[in-house]
Amino acid sequence: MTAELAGSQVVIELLYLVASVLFILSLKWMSSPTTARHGIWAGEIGMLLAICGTLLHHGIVDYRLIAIGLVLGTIIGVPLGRVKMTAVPQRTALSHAFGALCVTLVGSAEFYLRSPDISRFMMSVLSLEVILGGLTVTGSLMAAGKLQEILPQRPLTYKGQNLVNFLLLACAVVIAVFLVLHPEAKSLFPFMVLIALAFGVLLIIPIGGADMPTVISLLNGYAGLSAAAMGFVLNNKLLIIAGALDGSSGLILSIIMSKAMNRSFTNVLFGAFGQVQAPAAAGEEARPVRSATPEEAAAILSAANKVIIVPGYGMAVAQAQHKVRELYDALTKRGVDVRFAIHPVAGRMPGHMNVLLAEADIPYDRLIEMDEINGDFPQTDVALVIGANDVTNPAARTDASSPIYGMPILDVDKAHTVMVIKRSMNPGFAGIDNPLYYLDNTLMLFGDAKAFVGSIVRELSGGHG
Amino acid sequence: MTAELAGSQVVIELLYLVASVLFILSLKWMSSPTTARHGIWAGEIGMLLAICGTLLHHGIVDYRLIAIGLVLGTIIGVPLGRVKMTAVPQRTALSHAFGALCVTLVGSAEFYLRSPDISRFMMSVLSLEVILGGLTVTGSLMAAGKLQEILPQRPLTYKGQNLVNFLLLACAVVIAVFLVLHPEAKSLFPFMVLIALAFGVLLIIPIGGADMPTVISLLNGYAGLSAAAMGFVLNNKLLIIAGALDGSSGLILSIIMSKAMNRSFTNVLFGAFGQVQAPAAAGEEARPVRSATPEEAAAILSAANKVIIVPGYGMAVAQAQHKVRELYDALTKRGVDVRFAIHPVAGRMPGHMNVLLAEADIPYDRLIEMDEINGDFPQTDVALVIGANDVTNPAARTDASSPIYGMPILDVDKAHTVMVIKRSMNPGFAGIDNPLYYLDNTLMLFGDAKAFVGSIVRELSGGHG
Amino acid sequence: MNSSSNLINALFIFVLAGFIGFEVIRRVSPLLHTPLMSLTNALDAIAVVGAIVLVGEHKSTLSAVFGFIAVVAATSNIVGGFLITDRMLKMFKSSRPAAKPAAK
Amino acid sequence: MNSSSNLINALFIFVLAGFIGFEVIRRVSPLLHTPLMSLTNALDAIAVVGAIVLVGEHKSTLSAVFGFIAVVAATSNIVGGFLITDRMLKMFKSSRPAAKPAAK
Ligand SMILES: NC(=O)c1ccc[n+]([C@@H]2O[C@H](COP(=O)([O-])OP(=O)(O)OC[C@H]3O[C@@H](n4cnc5c(N)ncnc54)[C@H](OP(=O)(O)O)[C@@H]3O)[C@@H](O)[C@H]2O)c1
Ligand SMILES: NC(=O)c1ccc[n+]([C@@H]2O[C@H](COP(=O)([O-])OP(=O)(O)OC[C@H]3O[C@@H](n4cnc5c(N)ncnc54)[C@H](OP(=O)(O)O)[C@@H]3O)[C@@H](O)[C@H]2O)c1
Repeated sequence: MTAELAGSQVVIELLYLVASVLFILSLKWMSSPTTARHGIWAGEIGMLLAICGTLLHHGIVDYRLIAIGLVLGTIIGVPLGRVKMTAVPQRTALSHAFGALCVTLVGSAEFYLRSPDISRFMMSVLSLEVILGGLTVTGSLMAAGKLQEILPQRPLTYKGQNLVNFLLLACAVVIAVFLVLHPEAKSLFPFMVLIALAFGVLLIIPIGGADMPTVISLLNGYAGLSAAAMGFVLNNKLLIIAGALDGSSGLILSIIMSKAMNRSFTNVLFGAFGQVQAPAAAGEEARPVRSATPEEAAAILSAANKVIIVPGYGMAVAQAQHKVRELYDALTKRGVDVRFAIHPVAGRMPGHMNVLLAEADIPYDRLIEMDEINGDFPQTDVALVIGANDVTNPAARTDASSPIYGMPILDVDKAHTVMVIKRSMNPGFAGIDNPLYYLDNTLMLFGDAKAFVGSIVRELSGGHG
Repeated sequence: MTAELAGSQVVIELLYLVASVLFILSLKWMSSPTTARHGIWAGEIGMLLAICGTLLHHGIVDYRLIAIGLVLGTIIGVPLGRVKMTAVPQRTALSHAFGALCVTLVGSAEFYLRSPDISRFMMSVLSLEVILGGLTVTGSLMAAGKLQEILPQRPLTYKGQNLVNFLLLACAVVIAVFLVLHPEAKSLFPFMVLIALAFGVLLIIPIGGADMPTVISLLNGYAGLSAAAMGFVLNNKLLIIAGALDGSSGLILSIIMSKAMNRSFTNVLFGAFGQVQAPAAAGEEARPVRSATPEEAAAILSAANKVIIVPGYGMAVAQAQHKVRELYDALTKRGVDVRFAIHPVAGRMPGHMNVLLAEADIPYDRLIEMDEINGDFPQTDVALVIGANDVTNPAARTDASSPIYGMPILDVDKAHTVMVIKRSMNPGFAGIDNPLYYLDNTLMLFGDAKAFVGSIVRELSGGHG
Repeated sequence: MNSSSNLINALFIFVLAGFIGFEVIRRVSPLLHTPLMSLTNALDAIAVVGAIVLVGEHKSTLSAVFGFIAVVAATSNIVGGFLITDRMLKMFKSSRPAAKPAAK
Repeated sequence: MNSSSNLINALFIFVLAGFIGFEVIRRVSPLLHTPLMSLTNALDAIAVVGAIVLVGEHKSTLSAVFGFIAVVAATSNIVGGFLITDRMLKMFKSSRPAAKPAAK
């Protein structure tokens, strides 16, 4: 790339500029569901322009192989775009792995093409690209495996684990520094990549399946950063911009998640999570709880004026969202005002509940965010908790010794009646007891979320028509 | 500037990068009064870094002249930073002229240094810089003159004015095109600049003094764009960024203003304003109005529970803000709840009222924006309008034939009692009658704002303390 | 290609884009956080342009092979990412549409 | 200095910065629109850096003279702009401070 560009190069760069603007608009339009679809179109058009532009690149001699690659990628991509909504977390992890793989491979190829003629700054950026990319590949694969339950969900910890991980990373950095000084040492390069790959695996091993979402989001940020680094190496401004956008998105989502889970962000950043915080505190007092049958629940619901449904991870596991929709319909038909309270970290992914409920055709203006709906619980007749646990735990408000103390929660306990659908008295993700279940105004509805909601719906429609 | 930069050049560029970030943060922190002061510091530090960086520039041989220039500029700048708050509009206009002067001079000097060795794109940008800069210089000077009342405020129009202006601009563009093709034609350059300067004068002549704020803001945008163009010419990224920020600021403020004045933005953009829209419709029916004395006004105010004060341009002209503050104190001491309703285009500058009232030490949480306070007027005992007119004109809501029809206004007419301080029945900026004054619940308080408010305050404290 | 002037330009662009990223993403509706993740995924796959050049220039077997795999990986992200984001967003409806029988 | 590659970089930066400008300025509190105008004025005077180089390099009398005037003009904007913005912002107080006697 000389200082005076060829005509085709200018066209390419201008196409990249337009693509950058479209990418930015694409994210901007995600600020509201009414404009979000435009966002996708902007992104798609930008992508198309960028790829077409790249094909104009004057050095390209082999179009056939490119075409095969694009077709093959499409063939793999289509099923990845058709997975079930409940499989979205692992799909996301998998695609981080793919993205990082691309970045790592391109970085490695560039190293071999250019070595030993690489400036120090360039070699530093290249190392950053490959190390971040490499650890993201294996880390994301591990995360996807755990979420898909191919790998054991259980965190695997041992003494000195952090030290081992740290030393491994240090090795990679040492090699990188050596390469910066001696970019001709081609034989060292593979070791750096291998260590990064190994580090990705070890980073995820000690983390429980439930902690994956934060990790995935963080890996998203890493993938973005490595793409931006690749942009530096290739002097490609579009890549830098897309990488920076992706990187900030990953970081911001992890920050939002860790705030909503009341974890410090540094805690997350340094992979120190997964240390099971409180081994199911288990004050085995066998305190009494009141439970109810589907018939009783249906009666209470149909007598109510205002109902707030609080969905959680259990609804996702049971895939109960369509049944919940039927319940919503049945109650609405009877004139009951039904709304949904959405906690920011309900489920296992930011926005998880929104997507599932939207999938079941529930209008999004019925999905109310925590801060907005919390004031309404005292005027609510029934709060129906479906497979949520931690996000409703009043200990977060009252019990300073609780590991989730200070985490913002949905104030379901303030409703006149609380009904909780879950299969057992087992704790949720945080592994702690929920005092909500022992309150006088709480009724436990034991059973699988889908089956139980189904019974309530049958009861409701059986009663009337 | 070769592709491989000298060490000092790298330092300069990095300093510029830091300065850019600081400039952006500076504007970002203006989003709230609590962080705004940080914003200034960020801006100042950024400026300092940028100037220090520039002094490192390897080609610089003459530091003495630079120092003299900086000192002289400071000497001129200090009094410009000390003007009275009421003179802020003309000060702003003057500083646009200075900024544009700098840009125009640098652009001209660069042209003579480089000609004939100027690429086409570069010459286009350079022409843009100089034309925009030139018209902003004289345009802003004219605007400042009109606001300071050195020049006649009256719009000067004649038939075919728009055509003449357009032809003049076309001349400048033709010369620019010629120069792009023949950058060696040095002798043509001054004509282009002169035409731009003349165009700036002619552009402002047909615009009344009262319309200046929108024009100033637009000139602000032009100044920013010309600075950005200068950045292109000098390949200076910091300049491009600052220019783009300034340009968007000017554009956005003019858009906000024209929206609040119910004018289409294109109308403003093409300088077609100033055409006095309705020659003081003057339905001279001599309809009856009720007026009151300071004593009566004081009695009504002290009997009220809730008072909303609506300041306008008249308060600024009369410099009555400190008296208003005394009134606020006196009423508050008596337990009256006093708030201020701020219309976005009250006064002659965006945010004009806020600055004046803040100057008089009125806490900014008492200054309520139009959209927020409009709902409260029906529950308000007294709306005290001080030198505002158009922004309270109910014809904007009801009279489809009014030139301000559709402009959002403050609904003072819905208060139980309305009192209006102004000197006469003369119309305000828009030159139209205000039906508010003839309502049954309206009392006119004729007199200068400062004097009249002073009398009310004396009355209030005379009665009690 | 690796002149320091280019690097400085790249730094400016990175910083500005990062800033835009933070401003824009912070304002994404929480309702859409899941589609946001898949959308950024698709956008990030723009890395495909680097891979395409590698394959197309075919400077060495290694670079062509690596590039090819990279093209496949990135393309599958583009296609899959846009597809699933679109599917998710289609589901978000504001007021109830003509009561479609809920899926079984 | 005027290579097309530089121009492209400049274009990218202009577009990104313009975007940031719109995002950031749109969110400036209306309370502060007047100080905003004087602040952007001061920031825009960064054009002084171009003028400084002109004066310092002293390549021709014309360029030095033009540069000198430009330095003076821009510096006065910097100093005046920051000063008055600071003065204005100092006036904005949130709750009432220890009642200072109002100016005459
Ligand atoms: N959303 C995110 O981005 C994110 C990210 C990381 C971590 N997290 C964490 O995930 C947790 C989310 O809270 P949450 O309240 O949604 O979930 P939760 O606290 O994990 O509780 C889920 C509950 O659902 C029940 N359940 C499981 N399968 C069920 C089924 N088939 N039918 C009925 N109930 C079933 C379980 O009880 P039984 O076993 O008794 O049925 C369990 O108590 C929080 O602690 C949050 O910090 C969220
Ligand atoms: N703020 C902006 O950015 C901006 C920009 C461009 C245009 N504008 C326009 O400016 C207007 C602003 O509305 P406004 O209601 O604030 O002002 P206005 O409509 O111009 O009315 C001001 C009133 O103050 C009275 N007045 C003047 N000097 C006075 C004094 N010494 N003592 C008491 N009263 C005095 C005048 O009546 P007497 O002569 O009878 O005293 C006049 O009717 C709008 O039409 C707006 O569109 C504003």
